[in-house]
Amino acid sequence: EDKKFKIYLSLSYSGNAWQSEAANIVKALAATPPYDKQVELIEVISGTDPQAQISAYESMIEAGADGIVTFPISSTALNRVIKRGCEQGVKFFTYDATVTEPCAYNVSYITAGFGENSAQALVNELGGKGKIFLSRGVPGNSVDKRHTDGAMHIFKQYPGIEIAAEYYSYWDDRTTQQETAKALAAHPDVDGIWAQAGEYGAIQALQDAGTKLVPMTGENSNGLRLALANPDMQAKGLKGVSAGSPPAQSGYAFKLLMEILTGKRTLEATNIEYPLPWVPAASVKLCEGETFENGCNAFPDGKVPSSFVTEVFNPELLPELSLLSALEGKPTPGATIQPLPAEIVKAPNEPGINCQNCEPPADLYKLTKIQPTVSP
Amino acid sequence: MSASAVQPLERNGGGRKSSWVRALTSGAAIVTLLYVVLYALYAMWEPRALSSYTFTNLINNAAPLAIAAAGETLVVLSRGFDLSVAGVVSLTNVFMAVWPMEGPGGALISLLGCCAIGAVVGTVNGWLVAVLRLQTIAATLGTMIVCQGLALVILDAPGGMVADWVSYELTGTLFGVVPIAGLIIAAVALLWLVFLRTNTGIGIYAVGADEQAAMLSGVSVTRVRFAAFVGAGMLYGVAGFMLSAQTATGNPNAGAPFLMLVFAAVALGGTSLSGGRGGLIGSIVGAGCLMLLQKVLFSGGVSSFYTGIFQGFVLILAILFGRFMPRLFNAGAKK
Amino acid sequence: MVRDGQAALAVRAVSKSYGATVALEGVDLVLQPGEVHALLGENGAGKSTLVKILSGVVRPDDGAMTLAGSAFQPRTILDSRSHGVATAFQELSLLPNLTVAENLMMPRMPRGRTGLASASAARLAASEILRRYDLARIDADETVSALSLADRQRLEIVRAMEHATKVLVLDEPTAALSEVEWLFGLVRQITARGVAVLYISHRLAEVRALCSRATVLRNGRSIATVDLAGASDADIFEMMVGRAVRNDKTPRPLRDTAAPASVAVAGLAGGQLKDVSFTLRQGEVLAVAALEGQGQRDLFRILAGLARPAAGSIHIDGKPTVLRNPQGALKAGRGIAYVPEERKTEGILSSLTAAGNITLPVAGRISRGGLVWSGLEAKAATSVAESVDLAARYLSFPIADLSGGNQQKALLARTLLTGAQTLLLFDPTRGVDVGTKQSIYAAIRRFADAGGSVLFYSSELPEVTDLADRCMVLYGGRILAEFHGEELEEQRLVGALVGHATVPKGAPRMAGLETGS
Amino acid sequence: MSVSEPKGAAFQASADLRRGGGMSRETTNAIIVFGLSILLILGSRFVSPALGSWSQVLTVLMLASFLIVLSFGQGLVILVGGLDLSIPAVITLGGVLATGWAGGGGEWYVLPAILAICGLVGAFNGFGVTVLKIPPFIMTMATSIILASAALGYTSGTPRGASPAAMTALMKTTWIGIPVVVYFVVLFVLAGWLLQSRTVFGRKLYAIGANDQAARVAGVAIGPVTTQAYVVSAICAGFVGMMLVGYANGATLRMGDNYLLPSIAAVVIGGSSILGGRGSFIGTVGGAVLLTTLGTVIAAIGLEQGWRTVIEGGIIVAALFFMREEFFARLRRPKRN
Ligand SMILES: Nc1ncnc2c1ncn2[C@@H]1O[C@H](COP(=O)(O)OP(=O)(O)OP(=O)(O)O)[C@@H](O)[C@H]1O
Ligand SMILES: Nc1ncnc2c1ncn2[C@@H]1O[C@H](COP(=O)(O)OP(=O)(O)OP(=O)(O)O)[C@@H](O)[C@H]1O
Ligand SMILES: O[C@@H]1[C@@H](O)[C@H](O)OC[C@H]1O
Ligand SMILES: [Mg+2]
Ligand SMILES: [Mg+2]
Repeated sequence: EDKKFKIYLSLSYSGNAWQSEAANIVKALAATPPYDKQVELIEVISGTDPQAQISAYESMIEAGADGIVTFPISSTALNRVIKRGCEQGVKFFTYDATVTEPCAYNVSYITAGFGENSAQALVNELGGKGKIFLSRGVPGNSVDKRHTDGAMHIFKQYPGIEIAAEYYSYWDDRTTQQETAKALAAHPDVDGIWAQAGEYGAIQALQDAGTKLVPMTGENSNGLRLALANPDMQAKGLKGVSAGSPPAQSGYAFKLLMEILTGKRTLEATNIEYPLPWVPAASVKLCEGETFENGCNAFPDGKVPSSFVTEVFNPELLPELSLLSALEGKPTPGATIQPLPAEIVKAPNEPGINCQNCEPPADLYKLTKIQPTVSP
Repeated sequence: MSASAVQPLERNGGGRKSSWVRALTSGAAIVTLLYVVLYALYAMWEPRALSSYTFTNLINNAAPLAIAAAGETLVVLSRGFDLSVAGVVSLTNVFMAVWPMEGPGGALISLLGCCAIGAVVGTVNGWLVAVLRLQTIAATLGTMIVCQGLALVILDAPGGMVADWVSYELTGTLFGVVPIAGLIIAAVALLWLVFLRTNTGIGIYAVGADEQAAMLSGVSVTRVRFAAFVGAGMLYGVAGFMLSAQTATGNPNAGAPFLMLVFAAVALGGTSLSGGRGGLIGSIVGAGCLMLLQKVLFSGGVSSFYTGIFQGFVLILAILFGRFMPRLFNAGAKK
Repeated sequence: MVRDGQAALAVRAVSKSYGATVALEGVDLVLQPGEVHALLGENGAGKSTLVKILSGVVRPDDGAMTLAGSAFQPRTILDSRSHGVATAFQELSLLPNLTVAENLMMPRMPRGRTGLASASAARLAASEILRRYDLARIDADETVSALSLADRQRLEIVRAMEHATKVLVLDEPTAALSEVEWLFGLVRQITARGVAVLYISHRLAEVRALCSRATVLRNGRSIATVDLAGASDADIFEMMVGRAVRNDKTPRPLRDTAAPASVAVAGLAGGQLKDVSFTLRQGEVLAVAALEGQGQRDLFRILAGLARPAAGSIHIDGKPTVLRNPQGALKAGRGIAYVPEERKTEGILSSLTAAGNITLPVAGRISRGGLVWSGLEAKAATSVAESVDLAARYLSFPIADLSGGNQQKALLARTLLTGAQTLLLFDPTRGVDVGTKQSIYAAIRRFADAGGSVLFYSSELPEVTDLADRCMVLYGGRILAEFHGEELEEQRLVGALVGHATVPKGAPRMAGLETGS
Repeated sequence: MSVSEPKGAAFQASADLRRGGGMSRETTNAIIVFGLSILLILGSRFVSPALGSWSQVLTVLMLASFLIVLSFGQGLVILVGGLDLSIPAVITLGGVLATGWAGGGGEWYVLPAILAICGLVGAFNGFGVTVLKIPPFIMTMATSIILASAALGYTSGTPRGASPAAMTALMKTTWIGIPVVVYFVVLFVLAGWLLQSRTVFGRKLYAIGANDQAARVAGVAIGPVTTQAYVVSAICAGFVGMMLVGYANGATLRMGDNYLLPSIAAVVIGGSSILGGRGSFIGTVGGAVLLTTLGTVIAAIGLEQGWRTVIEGGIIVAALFFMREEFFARLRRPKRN
């Protein structure tokens, strides 16, 4: 039993904190006993070009991959090669972003309703009326569309909510800051901001523009969490929720793959929902150590950059991880791999996201984290 | 004493002989040699590289870029930069995914549709550049952005389905060995060889070398520029068509990665980015090299963090290689 | 006066302005079938502009033209060609990256059996044309950029002749040619067929040998049309310039043969150049005379730092020197500056002003506190522009808008301004008008008198005899003969040029047999 | 006889404008781009009543500052007939090193040292282009790929640290109600304009771009001067990396990605020739301001993204149309009777 499983970690691109943290988590797990003896992990980065990722998958299949853990750059363009890989016995596990090819396992929070829940939170904070900005992700991207569709489902119910500006921030702090600054030039009287990743840039843009802060929702950057908990900023008007895409998804995907390969679990290809992190301002709690313990969910200033995405841990699913794993891909000293809980949460069908010609459930945008406190 | 004893410090750039030889000289031949070398490396590290399956994949993968680079070559030869390639590829990809047409007949209509989209964009470019005399790079930046916008209007997120016939037949093989995509590339190359032997084809070289002298030689600069842009647009359309066959779905951003890569392919293929020298076949093989390089680095086991470093240096070395090979040939021939 | 109806071509009151510059104003010109008609005028008089109007490249603002009696308004070059009017342009219009055959066929290639352009058909047709024009030695498959400037000029002429069935326009066709018999023969043939030829040249002797009548342009206006037989050089000159002949030719004092050497080369070889040794002294004007392709181009390029010698040594002001590049040459010893053979590719910087072109090598000198001041620039440029007769108003123009001759003057001015004490001038007065030539000669002499050294090549023998203290004849890459003082006569030079010490019978006549003034 | 120009001879019309020196044409061009920007700002009131205000102008200047600095370097490289595609990677390099080495405070020499390193990257580009004679497009693209890869390896994906104090001060403080960076931009534009249009170095760049062979004959040291243009470009890009770090308080590996096309677009829209030898920095600044203004206005239009993009592209083409040389030739051509 000395033949190691050949597992590829296929990134589309690397370069923002989120992507490297997700990759580091997989690397750290693969180096944690007993996986360190069972796995040969090879990382491949192929850029934002689907053609390059197709070519990379092909090479991996050819090289005899047992499994591929991947952040797919496109939800549809890779289907063909994935199918070919499945036919050769390769297991595909996507994390965060998904593909519509049914033979792949998608592990993602996308179906967990980030858009609608965060939108409702914002509406609640605004008392059901006000001018807001939508700071979106990458134009023409299915994840961005899902988030925004969910949010718009809520906003549309409130005639008092006016979308003053809607711009694309490419899930990047700097771009968010610049685009928000532009929008502020046209609408200095904005009342709230609904943002996807890069949200910390929106706070900085508000600070650049003047003294006023407004209620906002965004994803999981350490910067947002610290800001939400900061009394000065609260005094200036900042309230809101931090939710969104957790890099820890990659670790869950990788462990599932390993359990299947090592025969600890049998599971047909399916869509698996990763829980949506949900941290309202009141729940922000600083961690003293290197992991999420005692319900802490943010790190003190200086320990990590503000763009650091905090949701790298999951005490139930990924107890093996520490800050060192997320930042450098190193295993936590002394840790060993713990089994996953037996049951998984199946994700609902979302056409174009995790299935091709499927019907979405009737309650697609149902709220799970928050309830309306104002009526339309 | 040899007549070449004086080494001019500045090279005037190699000229070209007849239109026949033009297609085969320097650029294309050298980049082909480079391709062979890369393939040999690939085969050395990955024995399966020699299988028809792998080869077909490789061709399928390279076809869209190769055809787009072929189109770009037309504009570059006439001394221009055409950024609209990214827009047209996105637009045609979205067109293929939103309005799939089944069967060979449907495929033909789709192909014509893609060409028509490319031709319309090319005509607008031609008008902006040849008639209004805007700078090519600026004018086509504008049309690229417009096309990207239209692609987003038609399809606001990846999705749609390309017709099965297109996505299966065009990525398959003929008699189990000849990749269909390869045949389409060959058809483009053949068309080029024909075009090269038309007045407009030669006119492109003339305009690219010296627009004013071309005009004084009786070449209709306007017509030639139009032809270059329209031809290029149509080839981008074909590239979008082939990309759709490969990915089987639509993506409003599908063309974005092509923007830089086509120019790399063109330059690698030996076409001068300042016009008048080079050819389309070189660009096709240049695109092949770029795609093959990824495979070589993968099979060579280069660590992912550092693949970029290798890619960069290989790019530089490839150009140097292209520079020194002809000198070696010449030196050999002189003896 | 002849009626337009009988004329091959009649131009009436044609005007053309470029912005504020009036290039042509009310120009009249009548060409008779079969005549060779000269168009004379100073640099910038408007000759080339008229040529462009006749060719359909530029549309006049005003005026009318008739061709064999019917209205003639060419819209494009093909349009005028289709009417039988064809032009060999001053700034050649060949495509350097295409073959001789393709250039000759442009813009329509002959088709082969497939209906496509056929390289072999083009080659065949081109070879046939070349043969008819006595140029069989030029390979139709050769790329034009590989041809010498003179051969390119010939090709330009041939291409025009092929299409000229009514009017042939030759704009300074001999600027790069050192032998003119070939051209004269062809012109006589074509006029014998009744084609009218409009001939532009600054070489008056050439004009007298070939043309019967001349129209003189001055400042864009047609001053007169004269019978050349009845007009003296002085008359013509006065019509061109509007003032009397200036004869400032002064006999040169004999040179000090013991003056220190500026440039001394020994055993120099490279390109066509085989084994050349000579010394150029301070205060000396040394000419190189040669037929085309005898190595003169390589000699100049090596000394300018543009090419590396294959063998031999170069001493600059007494020190052995390796000339790596032109800025190295500028700094070597007391400095070497170069006026290149090809104005368009190696000479002018077309998007810069004339002043910017002139002051480029001395940009450091016109700057104060790190900044270039336009006042200083204008002053520097004006100071040298005067010595080459370049009107000051041209200095602020983009140099591409200057006439060919004025561009040449600017390039000469530039070398003078560098302060280099050795000048390498390759055909320095190419395209420069008769009046200005004398000024340039004077400037060169003043330069030498002040201790400078000049090495120049000229395609015109009179220029050699007028200007040089000494002349070396290059033949087959070697110095075949050397003449100085009294020996410097055209007849002797001609013999040496073709490789003989004495004049053989039937040696080609040399260009521009004008005897100065 | 008709007085219109034949189509085939349009170069003729373009020559008309160069009358009286290249500068005047370039100045007109610059006036046009700025004029269009101002029109756009004023016209944007129709899009949103808050637009067209002084604070919008400040926002635009602040946001345009990155592009202005970048396109100065890009403009010099384009002026010599090259192109610098390594800009995104060098921005990242500057940003990553600034946060990594000088984050939060740092010694006084760290920032200049980082700029010097960026300069070395430029020298590498220049070496490839002038000595190895690699086409600029390929050379700088290769540098970009190499550098991006190296930065990824160096940071293992996660740049750490915070903005150096000096950069925070530059980007985040105001003086008499105006952001300090706006003063900086004004000085930078002045210095850049002088460097490009009024120094010997600038002269040489124009000469090389106009005709490198002829410039060489005229004694310009093509290799070193060209290399210097690439060095300046890299230093500008590195500095923008630091500015971005000061602006957003942190670096990421993809922070430069969205600046390549705009840096080229600003130069070309500002009236420079992509083939080199022609253009002015003032025009480029106008191009950068126009593009940024367009961004602010477009963001405020209430249409879906696709249509907004279409409008953006359309406005760029329209702006080019109004800046055509022929357009002005016609306006300026003296009326003849
Ligand atoms: N494109 C142009 N733009 C502006 N001015 C021009 C242009 N072309 C020519 N000119 C000007 O028109 C005038 C006539 O020039 P032209 O070239 O016809 O002179 P020329 O008689 O041929 O002189 P040369 O003997 O030097 O060739 C000159 O003043 C010249 O500067
Ligand atoms: N009106 C004109 N009359 C005579 N010659 C001209 C005229 N306009 C341009 N030329 C000549 O044509 C050549 C090229 O001119 P132009 O300025 O149009 O080219 P350019 O701007 O350098 O263009 P490119 O960059 O495409 O080479 C110049 O060398 C100039 O001598
Ligand atoms: O899910 C998204 C993730 O893919 C991206 O990288 O960051 C933003 C998230 O919303
Ligand atoms: Mg002339
Ligand atoms: Mg030019």
